Amino acid sequence: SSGGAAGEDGDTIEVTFGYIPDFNGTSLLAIAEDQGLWDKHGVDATTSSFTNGPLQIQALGTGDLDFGYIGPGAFWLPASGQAKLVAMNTLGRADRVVAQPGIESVEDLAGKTVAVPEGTSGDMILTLALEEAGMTKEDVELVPMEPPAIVAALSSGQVDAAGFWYPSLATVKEQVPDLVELADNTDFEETVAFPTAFVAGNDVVADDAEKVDAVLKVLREAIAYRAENMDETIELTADFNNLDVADVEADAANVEVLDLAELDKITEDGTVDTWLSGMNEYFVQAGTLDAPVDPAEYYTGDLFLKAGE
Amino acid sequence: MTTTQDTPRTMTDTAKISVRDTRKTFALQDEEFVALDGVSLDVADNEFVTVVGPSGCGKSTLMNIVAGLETPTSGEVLVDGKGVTGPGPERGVIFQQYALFPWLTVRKNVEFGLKVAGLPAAERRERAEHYVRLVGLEQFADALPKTLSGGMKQRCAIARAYAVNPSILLMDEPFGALDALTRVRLQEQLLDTWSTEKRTVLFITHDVDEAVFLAGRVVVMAARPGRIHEVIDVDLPYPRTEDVRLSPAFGELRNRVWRAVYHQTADH
Amino acid sequence: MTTTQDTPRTMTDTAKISVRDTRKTFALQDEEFVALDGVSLDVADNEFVTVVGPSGCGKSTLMNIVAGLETPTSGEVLVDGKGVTGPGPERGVIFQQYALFPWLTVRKNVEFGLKVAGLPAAERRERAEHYVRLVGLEQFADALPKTLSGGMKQRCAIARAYAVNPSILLMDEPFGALDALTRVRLQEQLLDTWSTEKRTVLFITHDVDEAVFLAGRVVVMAARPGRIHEVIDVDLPYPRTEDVRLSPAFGELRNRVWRAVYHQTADH
Amino acid sequence: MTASTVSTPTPTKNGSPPRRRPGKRTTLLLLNTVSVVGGIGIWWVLALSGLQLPTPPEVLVKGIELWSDGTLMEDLTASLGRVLAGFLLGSAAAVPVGFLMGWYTPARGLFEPWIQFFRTIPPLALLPLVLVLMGIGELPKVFVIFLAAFLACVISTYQGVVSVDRTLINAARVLGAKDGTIFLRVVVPASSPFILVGMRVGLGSAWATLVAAELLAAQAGLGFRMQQAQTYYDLATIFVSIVVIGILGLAMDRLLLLAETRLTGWQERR
Amino acid sequence: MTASTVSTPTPTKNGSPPRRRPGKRTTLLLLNTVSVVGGIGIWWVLALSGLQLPTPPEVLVKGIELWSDGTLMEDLTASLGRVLAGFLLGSAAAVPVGFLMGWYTPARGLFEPWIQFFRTIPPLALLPLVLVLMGIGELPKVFVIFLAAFLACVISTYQGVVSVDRTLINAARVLGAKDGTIFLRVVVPASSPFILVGMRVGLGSAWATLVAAELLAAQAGLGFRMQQAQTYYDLATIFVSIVVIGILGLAMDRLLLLAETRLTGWQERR
Ligand SMILES: Nc1ncnc2c1ncn2[C@@H]1O[C@H](COP(=O)(O)OP(=O)(O)OP(=O)(O)O)[C@@H](O)[C@H]1O
Ligand SMILES: Nc1ncnc2c1ncn2[C@@H]1O[C@H](COP(=O)(O)OP(=O)(O)OP(=O)(O)O)[C@@H](O)[C@H]1O
Ligand SMILES: [Mg+2]
Ligand SMILES: [Mg+2]
Repeated sequence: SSGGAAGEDGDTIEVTFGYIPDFNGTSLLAIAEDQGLWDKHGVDATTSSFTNGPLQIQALGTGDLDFGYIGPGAFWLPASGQAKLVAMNTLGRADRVVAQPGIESVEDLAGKTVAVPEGTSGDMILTLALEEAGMTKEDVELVPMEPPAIVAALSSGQVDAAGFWYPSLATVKEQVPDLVELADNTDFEETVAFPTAFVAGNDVVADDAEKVDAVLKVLREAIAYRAENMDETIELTADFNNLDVADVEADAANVEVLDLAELDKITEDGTVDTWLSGMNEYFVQAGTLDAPVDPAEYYTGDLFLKAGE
Repeated sequence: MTTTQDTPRTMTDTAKISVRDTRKTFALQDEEFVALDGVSLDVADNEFVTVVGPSGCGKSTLMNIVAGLETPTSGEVLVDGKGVTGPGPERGVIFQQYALFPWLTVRKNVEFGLKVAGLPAAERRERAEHYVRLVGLEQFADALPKTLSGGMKQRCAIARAYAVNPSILLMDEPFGALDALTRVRLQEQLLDTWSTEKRTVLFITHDVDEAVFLAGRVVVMAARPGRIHEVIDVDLPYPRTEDVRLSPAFGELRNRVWRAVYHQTADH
Repeated sequence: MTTTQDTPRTMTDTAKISVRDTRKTFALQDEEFVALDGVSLDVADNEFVTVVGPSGCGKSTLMNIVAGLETPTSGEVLVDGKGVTGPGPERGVIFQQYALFPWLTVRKNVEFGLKVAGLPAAERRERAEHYVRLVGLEQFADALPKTLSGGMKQRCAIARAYAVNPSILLMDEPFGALDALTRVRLQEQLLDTWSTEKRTVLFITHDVDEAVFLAGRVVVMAARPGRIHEVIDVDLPYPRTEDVRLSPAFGELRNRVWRAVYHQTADH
Repeated sequence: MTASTVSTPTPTKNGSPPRRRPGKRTTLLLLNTVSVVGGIGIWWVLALSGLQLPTPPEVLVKGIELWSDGTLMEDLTASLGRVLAGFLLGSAAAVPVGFLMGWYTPARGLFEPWIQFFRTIPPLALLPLVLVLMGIGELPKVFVIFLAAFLACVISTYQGVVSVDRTLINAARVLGAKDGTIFLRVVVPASSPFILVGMRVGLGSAWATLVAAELLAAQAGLGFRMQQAQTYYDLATIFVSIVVIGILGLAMDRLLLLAETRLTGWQERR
Repeated sequence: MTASTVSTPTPTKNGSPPRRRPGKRTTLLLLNTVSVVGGIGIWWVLALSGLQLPTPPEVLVKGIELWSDGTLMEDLTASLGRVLAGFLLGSAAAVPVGFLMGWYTPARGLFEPWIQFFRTIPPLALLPLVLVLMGIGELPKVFVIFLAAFLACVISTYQGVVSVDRTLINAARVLGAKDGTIFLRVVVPASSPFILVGMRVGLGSAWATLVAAELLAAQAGLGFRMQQAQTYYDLATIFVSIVVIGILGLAMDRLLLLAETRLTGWQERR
């Protein structure tokens, strides 16, 4: 990586940053670009769009990316040592277990066809909901599907239920107005959170403290800006991704944006570690993770706090 | 022997094949090439007509039109009084370039037309056997065309055309690739079948001897543009034997045809 | 006139082409088919040899072996004393089935060998022009093979082989599809070039007249298995004129060749 | 015709047996083996040189594991069934459609734009539409594969049909054959080299589309397993699927080639 | 040779101009139009009948919108560049490789297993590997497309090479041509119908692989846009991408066909 002196004294730090083009994944990058935060901290950032987390993690591993963004479904990857979590971002409020009209409860799902995008937050919420009802995935007819296919399948009644999310569910509701919501994120607040986060390559964190620090400074300032200027952020995000403002707005409506103070607090008081432990348990149960891992091994909260000093 | 009249138009209704004022042009680069111009010819039932003429004068084109494989640019062709709109199994064709089906053995090639006609397998096989033997290919009945010599391919094509037993035979230099003895034998066989089975034959050749030896009438074509230059009646008795071939009348006719073919400009 | 000896082995070192005890077999279904068996033949420099024989007796196979296109099963072929391992431009070949490049015009077909030899474009064009005119295709220089008649295709193939000016010409029934007049003209041209430009010619034909008329020696082949049956010296003077053709000596030789070809079994 | 026949050389049975070239086949097999071993070698070296790849033994172990717990067999059966069905139907449909297009201008005018259009559409993009129209059973999966095989094969067949030598068609017509017979007995054999190219390409497309097809609510299948493994970043399983798909594809291709040798042996060629 | 020449008919210029058939071309275009209009009609009906499809006007509006804000142009340029580069490189590589495989047994033995193998691997499955080897720039995207085009084209070229009429090769050899010349001047023209089939199929594969290629960290491109729109289930944008890809693919295919007509006009065919 291009070392050189950090900060304001002229030399720039080159950073490659991966993202997923939705509100969670893009809003901070859009702010950083618009507010000139990169320049301010001497960073020359190149952003690359990806469609999922695992591919970004792989690119982190090969050194093609320095930083990336992942959703909750991919948290087991840093947990298994493939990358480091460098900053928490937002909390997802978009995930639902939905069912066709007539199905009243999670228990009713027994034997029904349930679509799920595997390894995503939709998968997580379905698993949790089933678990809470004393069931497992074995009790339903599980059909793994791609997200666009789920929209089509729900709308046309090809499946009975799904573990899925907004804003795509809004499209389904246009076709099936009385779609039943059987579970949402808040039902599991106590045990499991659905955070999104930024990740960095193991090598970057180990060898390039300056770079990590500069990027975290940018992210922190952007986080602060976002919490205070939601409307502008939505516009910036829409602009960054060439999307309709309305689409992004709908997306943002299901996100719990955390402000900087809050993030610092939950990092300091161990709330984040609790979330991560909770998620680890889930991943171990789901079979993606072999054994629970101490969050301290892959969440570099200290660096996040240090960047704010 | 078949007698034909000099003015074909008057006998149209009895003609087996009637070519009327036919013209055929091809686009050649930006020019138009006239392959046949104003060709009229009537062939009576059971007549044996040979066609001779210089290379490229339109012999094959004329035959293709009668076969129904090419449409004349103007004029029309009647067979049995009906306009020709396409090929049909009653007009057997032997192409100048054999056109064997390369994926079929000799036997299967010969059987092709019989299969199309819906003959039962046993009869098909028997008939094919007969014609394959007739052209001397019985040892090669199961060989593919690519393993045959030039003359053997030609004989296979002959057997294939004979097998469907067409009432009209259109033959384009059918014996061109054969050695003299094979040729003489096949000529004799052809005349034999023609006289016993009452066929109408239109036979293209570049061999003047052959043209006279086989025909009741020799059509001499000319080039630039392709047209009928002269029609010469051959007043020799059938069956044509070696004696006929050696007779002075034969020699004279042969010379007459030769002159007609090769001194056309002088004659005009 | 070329004089050749009856025992070819003694003249091997001076021979232009030397075929030695050559055998060629093909797999035919589960049998082995012997196309050539124990064929030995020496052709002297500047000799004109014609090959005749019944259809399928192995003439084309022999020619392909000399051309280097087929490998003999046993025996060997020398050209200029060196073993033949493949084809070469010093041995021009005219195939029985033309083998024109269908995507090239007549002119481009004729130019092909010249281009391969690396001749400059202007010279190429001039030479091609000459040979296209020689075979009477100047009006069709820019036509594609598919628009040519059978005889015209054959003439194009002849021009293409002539154009590279090979010292040996291997010709497989080159005039088979031509009308008599064109044929006579091309025969005369061929003899003319042969005598002025000192070529060695191996010429396959099924026309006994042609074989005698052109050759210094006629090789008569026999079938089952393909082999040389008899080699007949033609003691007629060059240039061969119409007078030669009408001479009693010619007639006698012709009859001798005919008998050799068609009464082989009787002779044995 | 008279009974007198023309003489021709007879095949002579001769002392020495036909000399068959011992080895084009053996040589090929040998070279194939060398090539495969070499390829695996390169893979191994790449894997050891620090690239994020599983090594061959790792994949082998994973494969054995998947085999012994029955997963592999289940996936294999499911996928093979889909691919075979889609591929066979696709090829079978492509031949007559290609003929219609080559032979009849109206058919060509009507079909061609859509065939061209769908060929450029990524199968992934078709999934939602197919799902809406056909549900989530086996039908849509087989259909996606069918479409891939059909589209690859039909172009080739069409070209084969228009490339058939006109003289052969004429020869059949003068023997009394009508369009149907000409199609079956002349056009199909004459264009079999093209049809077989189409089938080979179509077979490749069929397998390559398997993953897309199994994105559609599959419970088992090599593509499904691969997709699932990708989500969980399980490279060894991905490689097992890839290798199995490759081997199955190769085996089916060999069968096609065998058919080709039998069907196009009449060609005069190298 | 002597100067005496053989007479042959001369083309005669004649009164009436050549009668050209007025309309195979026009008929085809007309039928194409009918077919496209019909297809759009079916789409419209499907959309209105409650299927979750955007109607043609909706897509049109979206298209105009994307066009006027420059997105469409940007995507189009990015994708077209990738497809063209991948496709041209792929075809260009396929012809010599196909020749080597058809002509030299060792080349065939070495290449074939891998070509067959990769043909059956879904491009999606290759992404991780390509990413590891080539990073996330333009190179891996073009490579994935290159591979798709190459693999589709090489099989066809190979078949073309082995199907070349042996007599033509012999004719060239006796005129002194060596392997290189025979390849360029005989094998390539003689197998051009096969090569063009390969290129047409390869072109389809190239476009169909675009989405997979642009999954790899693209910033613009039709496949990328389609993928992004899928996240928001923005069907109108998806359809705009599909239609544009289809139209571009169709246009490039027409260009190939034009080339074909010029290159294979020598064939005697329907
Ligand atoms: N498809 C075509 N396009 C253009 N010209 C053609 C076509 N077919 C034939 N011709 C031309 O028409 C003329 C007559 O051809 P045709 O084959 O009828 O001659 P032919 O009398 O059979 O000659 P040959 O004895 O050499 O076979 C030739 O000059 C040929 O070039
Ligand atoms: N590739 C092959 N496979 C099997 N048999 C073959 C092959 N080529 C030729 N033959 C056989 O070899 C014999 C001789 O063939 P060749 O072509 O040399 O005969 P030819 O003397 O030239 O006859 P023609 O005068 O009819 O051209 C024939 O019986 C033929 O069937
Ligand atoms: Mg002709
Ligand atoms: Mg021969």
